[in-house]
Amino acid sequence: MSFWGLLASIVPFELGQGLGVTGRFLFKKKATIQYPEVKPVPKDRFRGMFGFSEERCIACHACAKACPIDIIHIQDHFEEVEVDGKKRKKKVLDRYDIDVKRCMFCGLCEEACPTKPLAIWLTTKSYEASAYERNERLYFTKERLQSWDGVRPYPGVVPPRQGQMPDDPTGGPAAGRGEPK
Amino acid sequence: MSEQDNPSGAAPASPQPPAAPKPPWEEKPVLPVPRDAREHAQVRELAAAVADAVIEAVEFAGQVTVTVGRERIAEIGRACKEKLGYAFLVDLTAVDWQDRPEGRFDVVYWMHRHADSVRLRLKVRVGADTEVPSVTGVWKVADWMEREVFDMFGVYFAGHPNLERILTWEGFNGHPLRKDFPLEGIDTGAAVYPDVFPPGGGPVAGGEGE
Amino acid sequence: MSNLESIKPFPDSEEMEISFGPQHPATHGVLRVLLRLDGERIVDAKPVIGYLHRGTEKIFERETYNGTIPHTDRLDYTAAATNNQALVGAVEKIMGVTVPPRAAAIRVMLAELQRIASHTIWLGTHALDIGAQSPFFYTFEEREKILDLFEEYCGARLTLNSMRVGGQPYELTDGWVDRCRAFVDQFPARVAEWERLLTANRIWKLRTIGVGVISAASAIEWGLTGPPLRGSGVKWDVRKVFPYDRYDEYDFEIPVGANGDTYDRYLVRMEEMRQSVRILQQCLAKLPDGPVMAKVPKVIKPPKGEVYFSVEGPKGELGFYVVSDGGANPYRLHVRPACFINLQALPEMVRGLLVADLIAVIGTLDIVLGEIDR
Amino acid sequence: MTNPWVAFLLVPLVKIVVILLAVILLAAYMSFFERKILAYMQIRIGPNRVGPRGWLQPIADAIKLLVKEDIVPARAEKLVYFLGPVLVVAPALVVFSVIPFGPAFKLFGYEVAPYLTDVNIGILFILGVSSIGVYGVILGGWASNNKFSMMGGLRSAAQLVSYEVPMGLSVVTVLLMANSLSLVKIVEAQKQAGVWFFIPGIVAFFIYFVCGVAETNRNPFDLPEAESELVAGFHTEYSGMKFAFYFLAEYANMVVISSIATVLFLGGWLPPFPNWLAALWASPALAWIPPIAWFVLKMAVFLFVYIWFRGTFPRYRFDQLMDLGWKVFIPVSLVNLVAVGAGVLLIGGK
Repeated sequence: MSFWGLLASIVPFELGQGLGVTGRFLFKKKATIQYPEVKPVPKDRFRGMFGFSEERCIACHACAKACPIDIIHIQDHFEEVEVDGKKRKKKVLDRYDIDVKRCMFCGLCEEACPTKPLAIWLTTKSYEASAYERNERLYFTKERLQSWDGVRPYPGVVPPRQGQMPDDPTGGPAAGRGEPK
Repeated sequence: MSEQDNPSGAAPASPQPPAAPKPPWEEKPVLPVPRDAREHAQVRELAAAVADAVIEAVEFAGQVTVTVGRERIAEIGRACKEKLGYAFLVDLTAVDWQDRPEGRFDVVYWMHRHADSVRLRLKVRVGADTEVPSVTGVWKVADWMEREVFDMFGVYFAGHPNLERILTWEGFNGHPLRKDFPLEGIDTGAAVYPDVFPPGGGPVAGGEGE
Repeated sequence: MSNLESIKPFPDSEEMEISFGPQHPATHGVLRVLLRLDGERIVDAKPVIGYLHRGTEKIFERETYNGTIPHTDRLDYTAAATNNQALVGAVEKIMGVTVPPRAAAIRVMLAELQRIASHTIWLGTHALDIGAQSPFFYTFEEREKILDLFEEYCGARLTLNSMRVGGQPYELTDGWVDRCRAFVDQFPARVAEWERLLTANRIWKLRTIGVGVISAASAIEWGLTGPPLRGSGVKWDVRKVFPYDRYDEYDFEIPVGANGDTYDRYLVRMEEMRQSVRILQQCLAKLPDGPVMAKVPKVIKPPKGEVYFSVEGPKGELGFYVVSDGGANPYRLHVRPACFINLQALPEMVRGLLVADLIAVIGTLDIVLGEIDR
Repeated sequence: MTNPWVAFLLVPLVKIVVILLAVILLAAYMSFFERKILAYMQIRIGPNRVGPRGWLQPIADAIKLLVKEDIVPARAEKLVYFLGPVLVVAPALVVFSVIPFGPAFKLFGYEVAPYLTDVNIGILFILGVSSIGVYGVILGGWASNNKFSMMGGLRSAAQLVSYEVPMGLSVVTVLLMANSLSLVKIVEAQKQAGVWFFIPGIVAFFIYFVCGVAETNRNPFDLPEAESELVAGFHTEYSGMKFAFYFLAEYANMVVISSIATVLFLGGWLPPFPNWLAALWASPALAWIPPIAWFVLKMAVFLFVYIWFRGTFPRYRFDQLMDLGWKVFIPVSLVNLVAVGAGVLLIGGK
């Protein structure tokens, strides 16, 4: 063993090196985000609280079918409506409920939605929907989905009923997907 | 996707389109078809090592599956490991074919040989109340895998040193991955703490949690 | 419980039994190890698992193939991207789908970022277990940057749901490549920083060298994969052996250890992070153009058959065994969990060591209970 | 000193109250500074919600601990379980009675020394009393009826016993140089020598400090309460007030070790190079600095190093800790003792 090797094995230089690393970090910029005052900025594709638009929804149940855990409950009935003087049958939503407390925010419902622009979207950037009582407060009927009662929208976002559109930042959830045969 | 394809004895029919071929991702997917693999190099090797081992051999998507006799699986496993060099048991699991006449379960062994990086799947058919010889004596890694299969399917492994439930608890009533096990679960409260919960009490599947 | 009885010491011995976990700060979740101790020396150890069992494989059987992907996120929740990759790879294999090169490159990038993220968690918690607090925060700072990249790509940070059968659901966002490159460029310096804290540190060496030794032969016998296998000197990596997603086009090394101890596994993982950076640099340099989704039917109905497909996850070989009966739901979808099988070797590795070493070995196996218990 | 009542009752009583309060406050704020400094080393901010910039955090913590439910495990040994924290915290506080924070000064015509008493066997008193604390740890660990606590207690016992020896030996080297057991005299000896004892006794200083870290069960020697191994070691089962006592004792012990290190090796309340730079320290620009400020400053350096260690190092394993104590520190400190003794003979004999 060389002299320096021997010396290094006796005198703990490498411990001093470690102390140097932590010592330098003492003066580095801190990474903490002071949450309630400073809110982390979600990215454009961030999957947050649901936005839902009853006008756009065609009650096709695609989202309910796509949902891996079956938390979207839809009921509808047909109604006769007059469009351009013709009588047409139209599906009308009776019930569109999302059991948000079990939602895992996978976004498959959004991907399945065939309307353009989307009738259900998660790119609302809003993530503050915590509640003290999960069974009621985290069960969203179609009215609550649009009024966002109990959800604090992300700054700059307004509840769907007031006209917040899905930004469609992904170029549509299935951008680049080949047309199915 | 032909990554785990074995150097196959029977040349895979790769459809080579003629001029100006479209890339494969713009074509419709080419569904793999099962093919008899008795003449596959790996199967022949196995047949040479153990007499009358192969009951059925299928190649599908480049992976060879050999069905062997239930009673002989430990012997065949040992031969595979010692004579053929399949030292690494990658996976051991089971499949429940609920109403199949020739035995309800498939127990599936998936072996790897380091020398030339090929894999071979062994399969045995097991009835609901027959035992499978354990391969823990051949590959140590099979211990927990067999326990898991026992726990999830109720397949018994004869000669396993410690055949207990592993993912569910002792006293759990049922084998969750059997097809007749209800998806929503069963009432299990009483089985865990019989002195605390009366039979039928305890957490109830699908309950409101109140 | 019969578990307890089988480990009860003899009435006249000095040995004591101790239930280590499931609520213990260092068992990485809800692992429980029944220990038989002679003083602080471990006579026998018996892992008891299943506290996080959610019946994932049963749930898989009722999902469509794309619907299983969010569930795979929750297996090894520190490595969602590689879980996704393994599942979609298995389904693509049984469907005969070829993924477009751009999608494959994006998958490789996500998987390598995920490998780095998983290894940073491992380093932080492993060091924390051995008593060094600060690396935990340093590594998490880097991990957050990776999660930011994930969030930008697929909208989630942890449970990504980032791949689909046939390709990728999304195109990369504008500037993602630049941000990824910025991360990749600064990352090796950070690894060097962590190494300055630990690699030469005499306490770290004392705690890890010669601890939890497992020989190459018995590592194979116990079915170890991933860094625990490579730490024992077996040069084996699914990315090289069965290259998927065009891994054979990238130039990278498989680091291996020599002694199969905790220190070697530490070095292997540190080097793996650098190699991942290398792969990422190559990806970013030659990112192919083209579609990100192959032509696949909307309802995925694989033919009747069975297929096993595995990827090199951060923890080891993560495989999916798909059995299809021709329907839209998998008939059986079995996970070959790397952690589950790696953990099995724990008693072998800790017998005769001290309680403190048990912590080091649990840390070095890098287990995630979500994957073990499924 | 006309009135004996004042001299023997009032002044000590006031001093006791002041020192006790100061120590408790110091310990509480030590925890605050520790959290803050550790946080800053770990790119975090640390406690900053209670009071301005978190300065009231220790107070809030103390109130929380005092009003928290005091849980006694069902099968714990009640009396001993109660005794454990008392046995830990009492010696830790008693030790402060002999630590000289500064030289005597005049206050309202009285000669006041900023220490309770100057015992002529001060250093022996400290070593003796502070080792009582280990009983509290062992008994607390045993009485909790928890295997993790028990192991923590046992580890602590072995650790304290083994590290007391090299620590004592390194203290002896200072005694050789100072020719006194009184802490005040030791400081004065350093003034006479014109050099702090850590320069001639660099090895002893290093051993003393490392052993001090081990004695106070701090990282990298925090095995008795190693979180990742023994959950929380001997105080796993303690809560509320009793836990607060263990907590207080740990920080008080850190202060003790740091102040003794200051007294023995860094010249106590003396400014740097007290003789060589005497003119500088007496100059009007710097003369206002009270001696106690130097003391606190030096102590703070030690306390900072404590925290720095905690932020940096992994933890030793138990057998390695014992190896280090018995196979490294004891032989080295013995050799060092002989060497320093010879040096004192040679230089002093001139």
